[in-house]
Amino acid sequence: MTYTAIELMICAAAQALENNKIVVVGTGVPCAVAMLAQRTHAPHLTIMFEAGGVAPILPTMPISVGDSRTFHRGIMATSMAEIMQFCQRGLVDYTFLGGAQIDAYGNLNSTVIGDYERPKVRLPGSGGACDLASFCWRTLVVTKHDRRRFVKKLDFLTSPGYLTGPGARERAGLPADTGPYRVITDLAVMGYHPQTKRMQVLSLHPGVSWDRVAAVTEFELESADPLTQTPPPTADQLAILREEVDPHRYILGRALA
Amino acid sequence: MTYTAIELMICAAAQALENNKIVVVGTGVPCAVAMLAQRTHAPHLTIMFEAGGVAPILPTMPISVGDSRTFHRGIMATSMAEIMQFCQRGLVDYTFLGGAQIDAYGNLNSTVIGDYERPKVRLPGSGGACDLASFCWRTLVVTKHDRRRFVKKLDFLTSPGYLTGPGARERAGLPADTGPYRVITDLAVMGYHPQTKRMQVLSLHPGVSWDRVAAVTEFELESADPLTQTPPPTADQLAILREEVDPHRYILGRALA
Amino acid sequence: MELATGRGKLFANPSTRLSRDTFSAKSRCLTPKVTTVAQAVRELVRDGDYLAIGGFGTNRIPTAVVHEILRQGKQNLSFAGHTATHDFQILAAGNLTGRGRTLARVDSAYIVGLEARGLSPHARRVMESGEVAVTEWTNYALAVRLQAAAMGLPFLPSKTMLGTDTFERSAARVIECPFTGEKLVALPALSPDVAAIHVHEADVYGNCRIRGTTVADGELARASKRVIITCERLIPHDEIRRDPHLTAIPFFCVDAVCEVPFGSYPGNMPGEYFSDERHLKQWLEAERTLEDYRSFLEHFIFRSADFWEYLDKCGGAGRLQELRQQELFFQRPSEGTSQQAETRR
Amino acid sequence: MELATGRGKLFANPSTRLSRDTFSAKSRCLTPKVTTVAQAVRELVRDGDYLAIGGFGTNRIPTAVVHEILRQGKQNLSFAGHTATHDFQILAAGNLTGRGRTLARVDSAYIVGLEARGLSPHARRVMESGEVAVTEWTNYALAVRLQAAAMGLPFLPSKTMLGTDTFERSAARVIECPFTGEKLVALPALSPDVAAIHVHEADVYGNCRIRGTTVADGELARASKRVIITCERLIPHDEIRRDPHLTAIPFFCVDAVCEVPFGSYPGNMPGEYFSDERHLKQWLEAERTLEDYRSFLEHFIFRSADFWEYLDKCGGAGRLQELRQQELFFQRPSEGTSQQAETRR
Repeated sequence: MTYTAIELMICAAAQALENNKIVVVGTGVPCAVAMLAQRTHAPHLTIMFEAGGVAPILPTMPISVGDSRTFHRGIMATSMAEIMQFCQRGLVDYTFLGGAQIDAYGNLNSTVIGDYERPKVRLPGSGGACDLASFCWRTLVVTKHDRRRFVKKLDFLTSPGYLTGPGARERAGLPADTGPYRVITDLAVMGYHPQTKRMQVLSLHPGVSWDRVAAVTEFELESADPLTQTPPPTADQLAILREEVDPHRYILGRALA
Repeated sequence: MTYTAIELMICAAAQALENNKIVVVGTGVPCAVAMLAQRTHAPHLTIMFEAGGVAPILPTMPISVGDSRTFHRGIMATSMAEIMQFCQRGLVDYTFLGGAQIDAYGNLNSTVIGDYERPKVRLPGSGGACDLASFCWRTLVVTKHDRRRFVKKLDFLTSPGYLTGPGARERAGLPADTGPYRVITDLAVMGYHPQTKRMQVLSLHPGVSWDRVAAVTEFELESADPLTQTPPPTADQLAILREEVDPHRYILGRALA
Repeated sequence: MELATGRGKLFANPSTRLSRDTFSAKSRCLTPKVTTVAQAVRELVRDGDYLAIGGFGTNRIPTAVVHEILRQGKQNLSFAGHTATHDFQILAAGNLTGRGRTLARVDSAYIVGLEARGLSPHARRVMESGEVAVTEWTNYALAVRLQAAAMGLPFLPSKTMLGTDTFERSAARVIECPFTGEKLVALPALSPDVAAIHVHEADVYGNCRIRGTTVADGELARASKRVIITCERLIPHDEIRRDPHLTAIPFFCVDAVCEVPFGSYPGNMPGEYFSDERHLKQWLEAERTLEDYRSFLEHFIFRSADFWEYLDKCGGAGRLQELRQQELFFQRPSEGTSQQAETRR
Repeated sequence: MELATGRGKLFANPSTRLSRDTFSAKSRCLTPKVTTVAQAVRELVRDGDYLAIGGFGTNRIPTAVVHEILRQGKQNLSFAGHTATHDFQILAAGNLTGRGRTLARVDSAYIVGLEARGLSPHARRVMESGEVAVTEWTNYALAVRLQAAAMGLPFLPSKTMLGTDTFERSAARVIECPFTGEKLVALPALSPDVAAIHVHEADVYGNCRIRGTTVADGELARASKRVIITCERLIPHDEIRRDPHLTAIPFFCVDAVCEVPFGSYPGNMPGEYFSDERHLKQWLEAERTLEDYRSFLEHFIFRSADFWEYLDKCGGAGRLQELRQQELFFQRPSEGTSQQAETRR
């Protein structure tokens, strides 16, 4: 069965989510990931949106993390502070974040490209990203793999990954045992080395070579041992994704950003 | 027109409340005071109860500051923290407190009689009293006047009056310009000297002599200049009090505590 | 300048490391949690636990759970006494009555009193005996301590207790605002081991609705490591999803759900039934002598199999209907001392 | 060890002395406050004010007030940019378009973007021009700053921003917990001079109900010195008193009440109408060149007498009914880029 890069990414990311856990998602791909997980191996995965929506039954993809879909037939519609406080006290397992830049320790930039005082591009800033990256147990990133994005040094550290390496989060005062967990791109699935806390490739997508990944990554990537191949989406996953999760192809139909 | 001591106290206390203000009250006499004020000169006095009731239309006297009367047809039923935070940020003008002991600076004891470690009587403690005495602009006390209660030295300082005197509240970190305002007893109406912050008699009730008040007060009472007589309740006040505020004589019918 | 520190004992560890690990391990599964009060107390309340009770003393309290804690003879509890009136009165019956020591440590904001109804003679005996350690707080201070735990923080600041003996006997600390230099009282987070809360409606998963004031129960449900819900009525899960902005407590905070109609009796339940002032008066009177009180407790608590039997002994369905009509038509509470002293908590 | 301090500027004084004096002087009178948006903005929004806008960027926003601020040419504002998307986009139109400088200082958590719809070209121009001072925060940090002011405190602690450049460019400070020694970020209270919030229902006194998520509007209404409410519908005061536990904002927080049906347009209003993605796309496209944008603004904002005229220009009642049906029947949003990038804020 053929599939697109975005379909593979969504299926691979869904696999990383366990059942009976809580995930805070945004709109777009992460939302599709969580919906797919719910419809396959994780029926009791609870979805939250940072504007206050808890455990909605999503009738269609939200356009904004604050729109009315995000609490449609939910079990609670509350405040942003409440959602963040669920996270701050350790009740939320996963979150999905993005950014214009990511470094080897999973730190993210969504604030400026160029110098902060005279930016080349002013980006939105943290929004809730820095909060979620600080509080949730595991942070996932689903993004296109390119050299502008996977950089040696961020122009601005908006949201904390492992900061400067092992123990740095804890030294900074962030909750222990939290941090980056997976990066899923159009080329590979990456995790973080348990000791060095640097990004490492766990599996290459079918047909992707190590060199190709290394070529679009500015920093030195480590490799897990053994390095495996990402399992392709199953027919079931694809059917659910295409027919139930995103029948209008809002996400599946668009170019990779 | 004849009236009882408790009726005079309620009417005198009601006179101390201005219109368009907010008061946090408990059950019993303070509640009757606020209801009478609403029905006479202060129709837009807003009543709050510390358990979360805001601006109820009281169908009858509440028995508990948390019972369902306290938010009957109110404009909001919320939490205790929310009520206290209205107070902490300066939105609440008055509160009524009581206690087993009060001193010349209006400090109150509702925690223990005797030594704290081996108390003669264990009393309830602060409840919300210390909070309200700390946050509200003006604290009023309506109580029976006796020597056991009006003491030189408290066994325990539960709720702050002017503490040790001028500037002491501010030095302790309490909000500026807050503090004790009036004490209304069966003998007199007292306020506090603007400089010394000590309790001073503003008016003696009809037929009450200075010596009689001094005899049941352990500390030295100051006298306002001029010292006036408390105006007796008007026929209107008494009619409203007896027919509308407390027709069942829950409060009017009982012995002075 | 040295900043003041209260010299009271801290009965719960405010570290977020500990509480995050506990919350991390807590189930987030949308699974039915309906059980009996006896079973919930057996499994979720442990000797030595830090216990907190929802509601406001005689209003919206989980009476059945408190009775069951006595019946099962739970020992050596710490307790959060924020406007603890009838609930505290029941728990205090586990001390000095020949059944060991139910209460060992109390964070006190309001205890031993029943508001205008007067002081509980037995709770006084217990608290004056010296067998219970006490630390002083205020109602707001305890609400803020729960809020700190609910927020996942080790403390929150406030402006209460400054300059008082209440502070001196608390375990709070004075700090200075890093921006303005203002003095503030730092209140340590309080994450009870177990809380019991009575609500109007819950679904089988523990999604709860409360009508009227919430007192400190929003914070309590979020701060506590284990939560027992009793509810007037179970409602369909779909009803929760119909109006998600009415949910006061979400399922993932809750460990057990028990349907206990009239569960706040002899307390008031807003919109449902008024407090039974006659029974509360009878209770206060029975406490005068230890001997009378022990027979009273034997009859009403220990020789009742469950809460239904207690309700029957208190007058059963007929009495409950009277209280229901008092609540809904605002009749005069039948008998009872009700309003005796204006002294407010 | 030296504790870190952000080097961003603080645009609002967190002192509780100041805010208590302001709240002390605020009217607590239960008096009708119904007025027009033009009048409310004229009287309550002042040049140089610190302004905050309720809702969530394109959801439950008080669009009419933001338009009117532009039309009246208010200058030199500070702004709380917590998930400020379309609201920020409108305000940014008061800079670099020949009408002075509406925005002077921004506390930024999320600005210049419209979530998945992309970045606002003009907001970028404004923020890259250097004419607006910026301090960085996060969505939660701004919610907590409002909460601190709502609580009457000069600061609240949190665990966000630690170790980041976001902290470095904020005006927060690292402190240590006095109980556990944990590092925390102290967030200074934010009490805006004026806030505008759109709600579902309000009575003439300003008692408000919100359906669905409240975002940070509970805190915002309580933190702000002056509050303008726009509502979909005025409702009778009696209706508020029928269900007091549904009130989200009480009257004594509110200074003006304006009935503005479809007031969140082109944003979404839960249970009422969906966002107009077509118009939002048109807006983003018009921003590409300054010249186009000025004509666009002339047409839609400056040459509209009021919000009704704007709605008419956007398709009037027919278009609004389409959006209503999209909201209620979950049809596919008509046209619009809608969902372009998964990057989350």
